[in-house]
Amino acid sequence: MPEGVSLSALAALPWDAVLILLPLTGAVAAGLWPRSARPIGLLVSAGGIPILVGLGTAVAGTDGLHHAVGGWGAPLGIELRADALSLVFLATTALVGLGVALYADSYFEPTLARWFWPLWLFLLGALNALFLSADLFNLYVTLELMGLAAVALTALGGGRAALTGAMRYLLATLLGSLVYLLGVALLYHATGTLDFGLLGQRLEAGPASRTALGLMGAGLALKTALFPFHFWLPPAHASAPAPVSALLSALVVKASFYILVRLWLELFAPLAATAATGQVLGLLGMAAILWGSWQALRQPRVKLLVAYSTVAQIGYLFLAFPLLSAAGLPDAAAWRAVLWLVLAHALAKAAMFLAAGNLLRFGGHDRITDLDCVAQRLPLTVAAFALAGVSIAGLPPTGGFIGKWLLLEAALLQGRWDLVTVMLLGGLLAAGYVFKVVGHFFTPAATRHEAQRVPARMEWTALGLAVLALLLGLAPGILLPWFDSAVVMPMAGARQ
Amino acid sequence: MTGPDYLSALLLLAGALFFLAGTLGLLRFPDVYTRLHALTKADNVGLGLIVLGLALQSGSWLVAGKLVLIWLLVLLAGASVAHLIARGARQRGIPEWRR
Amino acid sequence: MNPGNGILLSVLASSLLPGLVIFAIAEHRIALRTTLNLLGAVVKLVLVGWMLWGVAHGQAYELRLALLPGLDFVLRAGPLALLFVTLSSVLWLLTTLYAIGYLEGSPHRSRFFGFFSLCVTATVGVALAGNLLTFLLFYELLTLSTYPLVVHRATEAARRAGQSYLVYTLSGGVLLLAGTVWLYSLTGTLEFRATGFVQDLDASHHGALIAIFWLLIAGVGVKAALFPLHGWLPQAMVAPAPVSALLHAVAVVKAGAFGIVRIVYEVFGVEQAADLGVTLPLAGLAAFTILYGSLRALYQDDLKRRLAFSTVSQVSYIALGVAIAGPIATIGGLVHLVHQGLMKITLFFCAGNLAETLHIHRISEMDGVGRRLPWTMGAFTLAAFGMIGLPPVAGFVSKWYLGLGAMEAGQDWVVLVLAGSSLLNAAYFLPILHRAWFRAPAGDGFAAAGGRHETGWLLLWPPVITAAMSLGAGMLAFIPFSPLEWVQFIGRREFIGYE
Amino acid sequence: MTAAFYALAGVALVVLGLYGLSVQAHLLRKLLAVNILGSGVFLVLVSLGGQPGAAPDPVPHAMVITGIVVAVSATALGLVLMLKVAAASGRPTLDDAPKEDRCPKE
Amino acid sequence: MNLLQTGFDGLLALGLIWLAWRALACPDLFRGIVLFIAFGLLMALAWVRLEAPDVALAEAAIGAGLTGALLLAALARLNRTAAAQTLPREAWRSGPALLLVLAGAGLGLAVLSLIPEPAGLQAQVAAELGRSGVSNPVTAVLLNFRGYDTLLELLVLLLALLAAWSLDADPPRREAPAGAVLDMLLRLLLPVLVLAAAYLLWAGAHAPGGAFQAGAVLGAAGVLALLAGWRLQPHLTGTPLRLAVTIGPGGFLLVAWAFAAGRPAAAGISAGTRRRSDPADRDPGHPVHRRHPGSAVPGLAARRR
Repeated sequence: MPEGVSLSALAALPWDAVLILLPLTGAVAAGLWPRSARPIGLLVSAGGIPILVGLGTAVAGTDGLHHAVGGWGAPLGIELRADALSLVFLATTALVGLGVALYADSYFEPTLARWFWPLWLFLLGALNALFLSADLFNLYVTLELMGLAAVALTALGGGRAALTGAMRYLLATLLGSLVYLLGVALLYHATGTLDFGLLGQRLEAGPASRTALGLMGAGLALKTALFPFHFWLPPAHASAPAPVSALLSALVVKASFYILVRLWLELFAPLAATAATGQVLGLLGMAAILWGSWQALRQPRVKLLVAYSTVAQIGYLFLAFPLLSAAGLPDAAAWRAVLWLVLAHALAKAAMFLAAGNLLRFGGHDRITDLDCVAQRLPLTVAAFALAGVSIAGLPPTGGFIGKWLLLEAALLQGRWDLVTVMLLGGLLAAGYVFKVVGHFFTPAATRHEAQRVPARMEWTALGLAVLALLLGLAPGILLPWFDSAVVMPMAGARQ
Repeated sequence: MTGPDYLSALLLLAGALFFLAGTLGLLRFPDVYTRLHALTKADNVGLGLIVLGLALQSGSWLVAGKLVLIWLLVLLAGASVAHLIARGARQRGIPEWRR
Repeated sequence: MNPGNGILLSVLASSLLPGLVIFAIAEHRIALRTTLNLLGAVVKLVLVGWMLWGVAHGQAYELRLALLPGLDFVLRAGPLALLFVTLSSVLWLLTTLYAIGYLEGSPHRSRFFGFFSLCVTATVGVALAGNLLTFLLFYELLTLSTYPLVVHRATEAARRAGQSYLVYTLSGGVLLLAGTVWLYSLTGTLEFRATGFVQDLDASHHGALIAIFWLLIAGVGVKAALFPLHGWLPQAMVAPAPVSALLHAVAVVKAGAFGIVRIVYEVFGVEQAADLGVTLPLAGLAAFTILYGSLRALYQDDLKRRLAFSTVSQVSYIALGVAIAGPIATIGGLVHLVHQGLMKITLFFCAGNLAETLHIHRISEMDGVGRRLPWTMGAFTLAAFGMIGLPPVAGFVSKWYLGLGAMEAGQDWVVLVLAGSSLLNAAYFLPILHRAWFRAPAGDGFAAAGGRHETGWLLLWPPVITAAMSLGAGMLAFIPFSPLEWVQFIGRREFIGYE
Repeated sequence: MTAAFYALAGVALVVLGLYGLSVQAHLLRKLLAVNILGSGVFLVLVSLGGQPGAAPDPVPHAMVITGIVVAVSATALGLVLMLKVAAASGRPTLDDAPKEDRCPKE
Repeated sequence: MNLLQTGFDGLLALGLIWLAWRALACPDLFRGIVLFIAFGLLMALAWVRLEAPDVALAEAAIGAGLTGALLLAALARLNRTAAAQTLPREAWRSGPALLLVLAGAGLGLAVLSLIPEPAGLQAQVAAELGRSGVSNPVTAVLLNFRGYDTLLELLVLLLALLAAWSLDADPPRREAPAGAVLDMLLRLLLPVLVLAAAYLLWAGAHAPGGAFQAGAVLGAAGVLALLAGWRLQPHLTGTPLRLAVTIGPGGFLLVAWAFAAGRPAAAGISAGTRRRSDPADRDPGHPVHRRHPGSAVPGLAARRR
């Protein structure tokens, strides 16, 4: 980069294109030269952060950076859009991705690491592409790329549970994508375009758009493992290798939620007669919280417990759908809280799964009752799990608490007592299953196990992510303005 | 309908007849070998007649050449596939039909 | 950074930083850990003294950090806050000394002292909190930092006690959170104000305010061991003695009581609470808890469980004092917060000594203990007299003011409750004293041990000092900076109802 | 008029695919059902495009071609995974305990 | 005349549904797969009727041909390894069926409501066709206007292959040699297939055809070679094979890099607060993926194992 380039030219660089192309090129290169897969993987995972900062500076101040791929305009070509909302998810991906990459570097032995890096870079590229795309069909292709990469990563470990989990996950993700595509077909033929901006202007309430909302909602809810469709998540996330389950729970599940948020905020919320769908999603969210937490309490193994905790925490994200402001538009405060919870949950859940991975590597099993004086022998992992658990349960001083507080506030301002009680109950149940595990950290197991050494880097990355979740709670003042601008409201008074 | 149209209609009809015969053979014959025999013989000739009929309709030598090329390719593929199926059946020891 | 928040931050940091460093220290580095602990305690004491002097001369200390839009992280050192901070920092120093002696040679001390310091940070935070959100933040941090102390022994019994402790305290936390958010959605502010910040709400919110009051009281009542929510206290006795002392005399229980004081005085305001008609039921509940705790204490043979139930009843004195909406009763309640802390920590130190040196846990085994541990049992006796309310010791002062306040507020039945509970206190303390001093020691264990043999000085001096302090608080109640004087100063500064 | 036939056929295929995917136990049949579901969606996508007289709308065509290629790669991965599941669990189905009551009555 | 056509279409639609139902419902898996292949061919016919020749080609080559071959190969290996016994066919479950039929009815109504005047992008595509470098509208959309989709799609193919390799699927063992006839047929057919693929790729610019159809034909050639027992020499299965596999997507990505980084200033970034009201006023940015046809060979050897 010639030093003569001024900052403005630097900002004009197509950061969003770079953010997508770098991981994908890295993946192809890692596939081509397996021996150099590790350095490429680490480099690209780390490289994501500075690129993101560059994109952030470019987006700051504007209400969105539009990049017409291939120079063709919106209706014909595909538009990339980078605004505050996509940056929130991109930042989550970059942070958790870097942490998990460092962890995976010392988790996998060479034979598996050779495949982990290209598949992980494909997943990273797909996530970045998904968060930046503003075209419905392009989102379908990125969803597929992400889904296949996630399935391959889940099955990486081999073993019966991982393979059946991966198969169940593959079928669920294919079904979700195709139902989503059917919704896209209806929308395309109703409005004649696939671009978010134009769709926002042309979409009218009618049987076609309502059915499209139903289909896309169902497809994306299936991929986000919302309550009735969550059957595939626990076996897949619990049996996958630890870094992979961290990626799945923290990032992959959030990608389809991101699309649902985009659709809801920009296209469907202003339409008449969609409030009912919002209420249904809210109800399913509440059911997810209670059912997920209850199941998590009953699990005998740590990873299954953490996986069911994901099912419960996803329920929280759907509580913002029923909350509407006076004008019938989505309530900005509620959505700001949900976006905050997305970041806080991603960090905390990734730390929890990595810590669970350490426990598994240390004791050879993750049965909760047989944890053998782990508090003394793996202090960093125990600290990571406890800190992350506190954030998941939404107890102060962590990021989870801030998110829960904002959501409670938004719900109370609209007098939604059902949401408030379910949130509080969910927090209590979450504390229940977290401290069920933490309690067993201290006690000795009935039979003594010979312990395996856990590399220090694995413990430090888990603790690092957990501390990030804590810092999120200590200094929300800095980040909150960014989340305020992230809730992109459709033009006020959009057609009813 | 000029002269060549009549001729091509006739050829197409004959081709269709041959296909009918092949299909009848497929349904009626008792074992795999005889069915193979019926299919390859009748359908290839039928296809030849249809190709000729269409060539007349196409009115340009280039298209007619392509159609004949298609016919040759089907002949080649049909013959070798029939051989493979017969060989496969023989390896599995399927007996021939004896009255 | 004006001087105000500099001091406040350093008061918190004086126990937080050593705590974090101690976590990292290897187990065998005893000298470093001890110096860090004591250094932190001393620094905190000096800072608190400095602030006491400052506040006495009208200096205001406040720290405000942006946390949430419209809600800040506020630390404010008012006279009421300093009362609790002084108590906790003084007793933290003594408990640290005691813990160092008590845990001699036991494993995982770095982890213990790390959480020990975190716990005190949370207590100081609870005291200094300037609004209900900061209070909630430190209140939950207190729960999280005390849990590892309760399960420190790492036995199955400890784990189960820890689970029940969490069930109670986290449920309380959730209720407190619910009340706080609901209140915030109604009032739009959570800043503590001398006469409460709820008056400007119109009458239509009365039902909501009453519900919020009971949510908040239930939330803090768990830690203050009010009647239905006290179950965790006796079970937490499985923890080591310094932890029981810290939980019962200094940190957790007092945080709950302090929470009740904050809610009644600085959230609702005494008049508003009286208008809502919630103070009387609160007083009734407190009175019932006093009697219930004393009754249950009668039947406990295990010394620490008896002291635990005694705490359940004693803390409700503070709640009672607060619930009787008179200024004198308030003084009685607030001063009891300090006195009960001093007396109860002495009792637990002595119980710890008995367990540590003579391995005596049950009252039935305490025959003739007075002859073998004269100094420890002397302190125990002094504190027991205080608890019963005999004149020279501090307990009498607070009961006197409580009775006076009740009479002045026209709540005569309270005097009956006070008298009854004093009798019950006598009923469960005097047999212990009798058995300790007037019974010959059972078996020949005593002779073999060669007559009197006291515990090490580390375990002996803290109870003696706290016993002396509770005696001093009683006899020298009139000198400036004594607990009573300071409480009257609070009365003058914070509550207009007091001339 | 022809568009209506194929659109409704597409819808029928979607329903068939969903039924096959949810009811069949054998993984190969589930993958077949996914392919049929995909074909149904593509049929709906293309058959709605363009009036009979005017030129057909190329964008759905491009989308369907992309969809077919994605479907074949997903099927390929599904098949490899099915083989590994069958090898690992000795049975080409997802549920562990074979359900006895599955055998048809006739 | 159109009565005959509508009759034919109706018949074809019903035939599709019936074939799909039989493919799913018949107890014998092998027959199910053969029916599925027939279903694929009928689908190709349906695409022709819907005036989508490119899609018909793709369906025939990829949908029916390749998928059918994959399914048959998987079934063969499945029977060899584990579950020799065919599972009993599931009993008819009326519960889910009823639910799905209802959903289908709702879907059908929504689709029918769109039939009268579905909106589309024909006009825009026709307008920009001149500047797209090809005359076949579908190829224009596929490789130029929505070239970014195609890039991702190629990567999906490469990803599926890497995933299959990562599951260390054991390479197909050398079955009994297929005999001289297939060998001879293959020696004749392979050059023809490669030639046909090249022609399809070249023809894609102005007539139905294009990159994916050409790739599918080559893939079919690869499958035939495998069936005939041909295997890559050992020294070729290392890096050269991986190179052959990643050359396609890699090339596409390099083109993307070249244009993305090449002219950042003139890049089509409409940074700044302007929300794009209509496409016309944006400056024509750099064509990220303008490629003259035939340069980036699609995942040619993607399926050649």
